[in-house]
Amino acid sequence: MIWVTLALVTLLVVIAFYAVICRSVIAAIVAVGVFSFVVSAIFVALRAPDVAMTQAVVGAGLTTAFFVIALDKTEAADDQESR
Amino acid sequence: MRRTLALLISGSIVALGVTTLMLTGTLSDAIRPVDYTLRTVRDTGAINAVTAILFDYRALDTLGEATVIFAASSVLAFLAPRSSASMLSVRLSMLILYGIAFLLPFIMVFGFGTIVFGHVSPGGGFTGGVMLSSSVVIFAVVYSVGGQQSYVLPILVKKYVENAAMFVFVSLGFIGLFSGGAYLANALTGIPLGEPGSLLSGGLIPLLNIATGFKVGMGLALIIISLFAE
Amino acid sequence: MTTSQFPVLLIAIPLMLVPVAFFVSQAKLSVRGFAIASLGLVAMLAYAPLVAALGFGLVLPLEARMGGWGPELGIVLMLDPLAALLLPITNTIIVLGAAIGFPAGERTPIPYFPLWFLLAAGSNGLIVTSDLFNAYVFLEIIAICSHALVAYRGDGYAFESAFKYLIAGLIGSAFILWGIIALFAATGALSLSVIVDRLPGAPPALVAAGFSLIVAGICVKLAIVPFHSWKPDGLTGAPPSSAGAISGVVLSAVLVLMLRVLVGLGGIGGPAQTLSAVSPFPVILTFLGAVSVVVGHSMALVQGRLTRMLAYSSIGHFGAMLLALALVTPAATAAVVFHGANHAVLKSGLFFLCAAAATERGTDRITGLSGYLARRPLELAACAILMLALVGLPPTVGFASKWAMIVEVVRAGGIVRALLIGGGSVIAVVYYLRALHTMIWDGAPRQLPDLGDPRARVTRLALVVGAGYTLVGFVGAGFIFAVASSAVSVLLGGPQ
Amino acid sequence: MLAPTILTGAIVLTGCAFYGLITHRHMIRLVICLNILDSAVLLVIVLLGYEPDAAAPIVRQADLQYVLGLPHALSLTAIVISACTTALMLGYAVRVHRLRGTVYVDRLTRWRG
Repeated sequence: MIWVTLALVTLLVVIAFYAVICRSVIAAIVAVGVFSFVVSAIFVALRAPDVAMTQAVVGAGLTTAFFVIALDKTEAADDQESR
Repeated sequence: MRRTLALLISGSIVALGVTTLMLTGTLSDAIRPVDYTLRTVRDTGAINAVTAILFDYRALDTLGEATVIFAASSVLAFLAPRSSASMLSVRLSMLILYGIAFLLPFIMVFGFGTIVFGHVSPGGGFTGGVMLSSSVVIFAVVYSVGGQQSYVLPILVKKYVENAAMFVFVSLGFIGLFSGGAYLANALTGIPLGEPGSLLSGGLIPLLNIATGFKVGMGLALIIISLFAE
Repeated sequence: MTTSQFPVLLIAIPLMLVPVAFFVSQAKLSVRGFAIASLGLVAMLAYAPLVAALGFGLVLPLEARMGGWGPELGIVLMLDPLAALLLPITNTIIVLGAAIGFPAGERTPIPYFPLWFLLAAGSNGLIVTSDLFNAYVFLEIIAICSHALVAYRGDGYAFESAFKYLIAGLIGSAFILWGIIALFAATGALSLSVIVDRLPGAPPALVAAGFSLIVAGICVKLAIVPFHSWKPDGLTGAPPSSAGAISGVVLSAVLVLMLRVLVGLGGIGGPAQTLSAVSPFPVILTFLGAVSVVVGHSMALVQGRLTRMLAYSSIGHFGAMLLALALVTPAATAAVVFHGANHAVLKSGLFFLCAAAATERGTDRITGLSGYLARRPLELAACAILMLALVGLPPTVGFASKWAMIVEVVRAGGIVRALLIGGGSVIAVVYYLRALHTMIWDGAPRQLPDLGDPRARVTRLALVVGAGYTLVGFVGAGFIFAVASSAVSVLLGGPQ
Repeated sequence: MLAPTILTGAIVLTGCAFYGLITHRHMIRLVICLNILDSAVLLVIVLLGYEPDAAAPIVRQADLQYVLGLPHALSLTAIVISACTTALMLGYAVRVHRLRGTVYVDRLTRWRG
């Protein structure tokens, strides 16, 4: 069990790195959605079912939806690549 | 230039943090927090310690948190234009539409269940409220109704429910003030705590749970509908 | 219901008023009248503890235990002399700001007054709470309300300001949350009174880290120099009435949190000056304060907009307060409390004047306001008095508090700091006099104001209140300083 | 073993988030970085209540050992607050884009004087 958690933490750091350094915004949004799911899985491993449930619904579901909507509304923005 | 600076700053943050960690050693020699868990059943009648803490011991935090949602939703509702606005530019296929429409009632029932059984099982007002709001949102996405023309619940009704739920929450606190001597008191007011583990237990906790659930649900639904409509 | 539960009313009543105001607006009644009246009621409640303590022998601090649980388990609100001194000021600013900033002639904006109610609830809560996590929640409420008030005018610049302000505020909050969690991990408690009892047995590195993180986060919120760039930008796009409320209410509430953490955790005075021993925070605070004084006042010198000038001058003032706080003596801290209270009144008074001027002229550029004060004796007198007080010249309360600060700083051996604070005031003389000169003499005087606008009358009322406080406070400076000293000694856990 | 790893992970995440906050100029990416910053704190909060071989804090038997509930309550509050602020910032970003035509902070006004 403990090794699973450790692997999850490593995965978390890798995803966060990717979300920060990747070039496209939509990739970063997807990455942060997956990130929230991994965080929620760690919460399950830490025996926090309430927090895990809320994190899965709010962090992975709702917040990702917010990001997608906002990106959809701002997509016709500048032709500039993210720097 | 900017990247070097960023690397320097974040590197020093990591270095400082790890140094603190090394100096502290493991957390085992730190003082353990107060253990609420075994007291909760005796003190509040709720068997879910997290719900008991959120709605009894630290209910003022919960009130503040619900206020944050309220403030966010009223600001975003103000930002959204009055006319019905464009929805997402993506079109969903028929199969997905019917699939989601089939799932919708289950999500709503699950959300209500999470709110009502919040003090006896994992969940509570917040989680259940978010589920309720997501069902409203799914409805809006599937049937492409946004802004003021949301069919599932008009914006005004949502605002009424949200404000009424806030009123109920603050008033429930005043019950404690007038009959128990402390704001947001629960057991002190003399309300029977009930049989721990049963649905009717925990004194005021289920009521606060329901008020919070409605408030969070409507607030988040307003937030996301406003984001859509903006 | 007992007297000790009084602090709750200051949070619960504004929160209760939010839905009531919504129902009132749905019933097609005047929200404006209702909201101003009820905010006034809250402000009167906020005066009650100070009046009762001074005139009727009420013993402060009042300790309100939420839900009847003690500090170990639940949340305890603590209305001590520090809160009793600042609550009347912040609540008065809120009611005046709400009345002045109300946009006339636009459709009734439903969330306008709720934002002020929530701001009142949040700032009162932050001032009275003694629980760190609760303070974090109230900080977030304040952040959301105040940046919504920044964005309220609704043009692109306002939203840009709001975004910058919010992102800076949230970085500050994240620091504060990290700090709170570090202290929680070290001591297992969230209430300041319990934390301070358990500090001796806690791992010192963790305590120092938590303490420094909280102070760093508060420095971001107070716009101390390396973290200051959001503030002038955040206030430039804001309506000046909101800017007044932010610099009067939000900054005072955050200053109270800073004092509670610094003094309450034994950083200043305290049993063995625990925290000054384990962390180098006095040195860091001195450095930040010195840089803030220099940068704040000299940047104010080159600004062409009145709001930006006032915003930079606030940075200078908070730098001076940090310089005094870093001496970690109780007397200097009392002077800081006194100066913080004065700064709130004076800055928001000037911002309200700026709001009236900007509404009439359509700009807040100093050159655009030339001749604004020429035919307005009342505004001119109030503006001159407030600016004199901000510079720190007699006969104003600003002189009294700055003098007290300099005297205490010199007494504690900080000659260089005293020179820095004084030097900042000298620069301040230059830019305030220049602005005043432009607003009186330059350009042709224009038509007299239209007094039919209720907002103009409220602005005049606010100016009279501010200037009156400034003059009366000079006479009663010893008295206010005594209240501030007793506030600090209660924070230190000593006798009143 | 578990606690140091998660703590180190959280510190690295904070560093990551700050790197992003400094380098990025796209508003939505700034908000993403703030989200990562908040999640790092959440991990640490929940970790504080953890004990090996303890049950989730729902009291069904009196003689069991339970994980602490208080950090869970705190992190629930923090999650909801962070979601609300995220929504607000995105709302402002959309508004700024609508009114000013850009989502890059450095293309907006440089306020001067």
